[in-house]
Amino acid sequence: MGISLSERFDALTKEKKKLLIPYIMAGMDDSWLDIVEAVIDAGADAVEIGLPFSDPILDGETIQEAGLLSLANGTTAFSVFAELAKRSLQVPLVVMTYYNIVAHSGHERFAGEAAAAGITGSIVPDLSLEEVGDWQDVARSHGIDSVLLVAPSTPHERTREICARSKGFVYAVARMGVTGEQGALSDDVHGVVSKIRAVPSPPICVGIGVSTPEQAFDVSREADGVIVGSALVRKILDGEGAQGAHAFVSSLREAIDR
Amino acid sequence: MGISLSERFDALTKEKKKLLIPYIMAGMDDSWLDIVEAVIDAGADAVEIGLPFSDPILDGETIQEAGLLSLANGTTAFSVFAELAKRSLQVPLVVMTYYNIVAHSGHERFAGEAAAAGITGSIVPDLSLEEVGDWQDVARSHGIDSVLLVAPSTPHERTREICARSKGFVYAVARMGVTGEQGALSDDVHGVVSKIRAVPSPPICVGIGVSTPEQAFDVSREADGVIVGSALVRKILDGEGAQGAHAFVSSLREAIDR
Amino acid sequence: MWTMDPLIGVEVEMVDNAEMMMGTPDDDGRFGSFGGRFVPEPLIPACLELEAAFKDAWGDPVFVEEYESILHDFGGRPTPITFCRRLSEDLGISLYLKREDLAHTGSHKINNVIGQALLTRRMGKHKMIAETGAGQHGVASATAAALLGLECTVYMGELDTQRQELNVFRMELLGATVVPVTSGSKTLKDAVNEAMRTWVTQVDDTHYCLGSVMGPHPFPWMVREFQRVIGDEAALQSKELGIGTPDYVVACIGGGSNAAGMFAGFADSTAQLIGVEASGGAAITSGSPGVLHGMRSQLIQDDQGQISEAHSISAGLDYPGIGPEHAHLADIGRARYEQAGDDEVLEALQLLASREGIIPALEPAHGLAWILREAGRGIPKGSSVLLNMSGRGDKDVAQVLSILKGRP
Amino acid sequence: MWTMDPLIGVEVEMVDNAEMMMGTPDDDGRFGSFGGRFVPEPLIPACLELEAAFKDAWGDPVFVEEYESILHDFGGRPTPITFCRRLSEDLGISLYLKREDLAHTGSHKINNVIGQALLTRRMGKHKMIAETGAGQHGVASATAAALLGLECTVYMGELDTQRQELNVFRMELLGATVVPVTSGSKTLKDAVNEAMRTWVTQVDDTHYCLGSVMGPHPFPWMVREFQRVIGDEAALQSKELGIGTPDYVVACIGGGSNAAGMFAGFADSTAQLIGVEASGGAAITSGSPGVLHGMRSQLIQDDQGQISEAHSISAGLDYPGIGPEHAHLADIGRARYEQAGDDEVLEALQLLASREGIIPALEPAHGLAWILREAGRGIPKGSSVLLNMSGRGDKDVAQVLSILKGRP
Ligand SMILES: Cc1ncc(COP(=O)(O)O)c(C=O)c1O
Ligand SMILES: Cc1ncc(COP(=O)(O)O)c(C=O)c1O
Repeated sequence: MGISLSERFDALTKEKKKLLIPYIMAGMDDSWLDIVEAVIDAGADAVEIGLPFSDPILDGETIQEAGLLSLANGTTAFSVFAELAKRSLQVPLVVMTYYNIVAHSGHERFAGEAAAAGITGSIVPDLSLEEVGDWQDVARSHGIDSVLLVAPSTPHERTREICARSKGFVYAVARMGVTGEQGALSDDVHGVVSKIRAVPSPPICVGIGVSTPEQAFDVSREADGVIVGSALVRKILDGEGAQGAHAFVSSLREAIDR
Repeated sequence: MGISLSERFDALTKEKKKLLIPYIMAGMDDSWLDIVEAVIDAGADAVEIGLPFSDPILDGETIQEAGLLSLANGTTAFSVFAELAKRSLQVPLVVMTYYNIVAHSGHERFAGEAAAAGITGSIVPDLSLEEVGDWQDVARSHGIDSVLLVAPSTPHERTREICARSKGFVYAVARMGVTGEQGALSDDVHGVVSKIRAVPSPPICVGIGVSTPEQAFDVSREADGVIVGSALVRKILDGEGAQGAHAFVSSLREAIDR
Repeated sequence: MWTMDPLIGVEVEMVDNAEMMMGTPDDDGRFGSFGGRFVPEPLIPACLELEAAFKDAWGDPVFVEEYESILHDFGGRPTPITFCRRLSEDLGISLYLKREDLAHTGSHKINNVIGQALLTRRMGKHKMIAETGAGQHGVASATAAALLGLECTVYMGELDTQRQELNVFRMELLGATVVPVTSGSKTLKDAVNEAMRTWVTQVDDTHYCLGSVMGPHPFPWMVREFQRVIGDEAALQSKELGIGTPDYVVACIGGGSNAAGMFAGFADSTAQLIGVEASGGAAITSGSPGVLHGMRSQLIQDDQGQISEAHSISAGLDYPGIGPEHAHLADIGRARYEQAGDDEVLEALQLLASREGIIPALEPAHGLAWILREAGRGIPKGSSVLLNMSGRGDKDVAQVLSILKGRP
Repeated sequence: MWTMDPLIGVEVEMVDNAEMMMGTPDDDGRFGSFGGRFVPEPLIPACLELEAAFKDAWGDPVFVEEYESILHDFGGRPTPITFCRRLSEDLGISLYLKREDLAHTGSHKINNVIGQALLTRRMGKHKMIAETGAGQHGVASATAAALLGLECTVYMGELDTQRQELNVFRMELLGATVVPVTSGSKTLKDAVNEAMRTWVTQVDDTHYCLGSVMGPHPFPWMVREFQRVIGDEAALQSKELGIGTPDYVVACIGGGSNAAGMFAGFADSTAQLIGVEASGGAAITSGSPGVLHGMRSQLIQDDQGQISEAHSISAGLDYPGIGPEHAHLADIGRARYEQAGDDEVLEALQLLASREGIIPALEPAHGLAWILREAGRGIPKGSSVLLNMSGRGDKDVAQVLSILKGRP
């Protein structure tokens, strides 16, 4: 059984520890699980495990490329779950994928097998507040927290509702755009975080376009945690392997703990 | 001055002589005037002298080809008249061209220079009964007979009018079609000739598609004369020269005099 | 369907749920179990804004009048209904065509883009983005943008930009920017993905002008409303021409907008509604429920839920999904969905051209292929059949030439 | 032109020879000193038969009704008038387009061929032949033939068949036979020659469906009558739209059929009629009187009376002659003829596309080019200008692409 996302994050946040959540596209590389272990070793508080989808509308080039590689490697949700189940990983695992992958398996089966693989959180970005209910109920019954997104465009009242519904943490979208490495942090970060701070919410983790230790540091001054996806995935695509991932995540850890 | 077409043809017809009118495209070949002399020597009763036009809608491939050659050689109506004026030819000469060539020079000038070159007849196929009047008047004043066409499609009353207006001879169109060599004589010949016979007319000469001595013979049994164009022009195009033309026209002469 | 009315004691025409057919979807944008709004949170406010703006505009006579007058003065509406005299004799049915091929830019797509371009302006936005497959919707969008002075960017799969160089240039002439999409399969569905990804970054000043009755709520509903002019006109014309209610109303299905617009005019009638999909992209007849591009609908997907590429002779039908309302109409049995294959479609195109003097686009030739196959069989002799001639074939002539004559 | 009416004592609009403008030609088919019937005797009876048949048909309400109903149900008439809002602002005039580009097959050519195809059937003939340059009239003829079940053969210069492969195939799809013409310059004028040569051999069962207001009587008159629907509609629509009588009525001139049809609706009004020729084929403004293709008119010819080839960017205007009625209208000053050159035409095309969302054919782009050049100069600010948008630009897009981008 996995480690509860919400319990772990609540506890860490209470200790004023900043949360670090690296994202890895499952199956993009033969050694992806070693990389998952490496980033945990480097100080990840949770790992976001991406399941590839043919039509990832919230992802930019880097994660698209990783997803295509993964699909070409024959990755499926259940092959990922089976592989994860063989390792025992000491942080909460958050599955990230698009809703058709979940829906196609059926909520119950997907949640059951995910939970059995140690998954305790889910991010399904195309399940909006209005659509997420069914999945969230089933997920909860399997010990999976479903994380919702708040965007710079989300109005105040809606932010309140989303934060009330989001479990484990709330995913603060750092900018109006898709995943991808960015030279500079968006001006939107401040706005979206303070908008969430104004309402009751689980820990606030900022993702999408956070690419460097410097940026992670800046974000962590305002938010409770950072999610780093494309920048890490790019290194894996470039062949830096577990070692490179370890080094990068260590540098992120160091930055946010500064 | 030229030899009157109508006088000569009336006289010959009275003697029951069949009329032979070869057609030659002026300027199609450097030796075209020698060819004219050769066909006269071979027994032509008149020669039809074609002036090239860019858009000869009553001509088939052979005469079109000869016309393009002639145009490429720089032939103009007046260059032809000038050349003709240098020779003294002992049969009536009938100019054949399209109306734009006549109209562009102006009726008066065209007729004047034609007459000076010895031309005494004209065939302008796109001048129909309704349109021919002006030209005919001017032509007549220069001693040029203008020949009109009767077609297989011409109705009886119209045939009468055309025959009344046609001077020198009446051109009986042998078939519904354009100039060009034909394997067999059209069935239309009989109809068109007997249609003309039923009204007062100058001598009846059949043209368009009369190609061989055999066909000339058949035609001459019904009509007063034959016009042979494409078949002769083809021989000239094929390089048979004055000699070949002479031989061919002799064979036509022989056939119709049979 | 006739039944005895107990009150008035006479037989009356009975239509199930007459008032409900092709009405407004529910608040979540559902048509039965299909539809919805499955997009990432950053886009939700834009969808909500659009929904509000559309509701407001569609209820505003000034807006509706401007929309209608542009469709009339600029778009060439109403399009006529043409009776196919010779084919009808051949087939033993009465075949009618609703002539969307005569609309400006050559297909029904103009109806929708005029509506959305007006809405863009009304929302105070000055840019439109659009996706396109073969280019019809791209050309239409660029046209509407030029007319109203909006900036326009069209996303088009890189493979499609190569296959449709002339349509790319046409859009450029109309002042639009065409962006080749290199992600995924580099075709239509990826162009939609890319347009959505871009929309996220520009929602403030940009409207996403979707090309069919697909995508998140309110698009499937809004696009159907902007296309219902086809069916409303056709229903009226059928009356005027003495056809009455046609026995069959047929339309091809890519995303489903021409069919939805046509069906909307006949949903509450006794007409049998038939949607014809390309065999290689038959989301309803060969697909299964799923979620793509913001909607729950029928999709072509593999056993893992990965979306398949659609493949047919007709680029405009090569979409692996279908508008959610069609999935619903199929579910409740109000419309029937059939398939047509490439070969019979080519034959249908040639037959209509040579027998009636109309070269259809390959898309509506699918509808015709089904009619040709079923006339005298599934379609009883003597039936009246109204086909939505959704577009003209000029765009397809080069392709058909190369198929039929093996030329490159 | 206003004058005091002595009888009723008020100022009335005065039009010279109001009753005579663009009326019936005289018995020999003359418009002033132009027109006539300059064809070889074998064709005269066919021309006479046609003249009689046309007179009879045009006076027969049953014929006229069938012609009108086909144009409506099949051809997409009436075509709208579109106000160009943005260009009008740019130019300081009110610019209106009569949208023949929306007619079936994409140009005004359909009006004429429907009339002639019906006449063919009425004369008991079952074949049509036609000439074509770029292919518009060929496609239209093939279309009308398919509709009415006539055989159709189209003569097209060999060079043109190579340049317009897609249009050749379009005609073939419509069931027509396309014959490449290898005589003379292998272009449009030779296609006319060849069609006439063929007509001679088949007059019994074949009608020659000429594509413009040219050729021997009754063609110039008959084709103008079949095209006057453009002008009649436009005059009515101008009233309805509150334009009244436009200050300028503009049309491009190839053979002159779209212009003649348009002018016919305004000949008796105060509108200034402007025909715009291609600089490289300007029969009126650079030509001289002559006889070609059965008519006396203005021609481009050399100093010996040999006909020149016309050369412009637009195949549809590359005809060395002009309809005789235009020569006459120029003569009496009722219409004015102007020229436009290739470069300004290309610019006009791009401007209309990007500013108004309409890609014009290159032919009417000549009319627009003149308007763009003269607006605020020869055309006073504030004028209302009605341009006949005789066809759509889709057929020209490949050519424009290769010119603008230097692609092959
Ligand atoms: C002529 C035509 N018909 C149909 C379609 C399919 O779209 P829809 O199903 O939305 O009408 C297209 C798409 O490009 C089209 O161009
Ligand atoms: C669109 C268009 N306009 C004009 C013309 C010129 O012909 P006309 O002067 O007879 O209208 C053509 C000829 O093909 C054409 O296609």
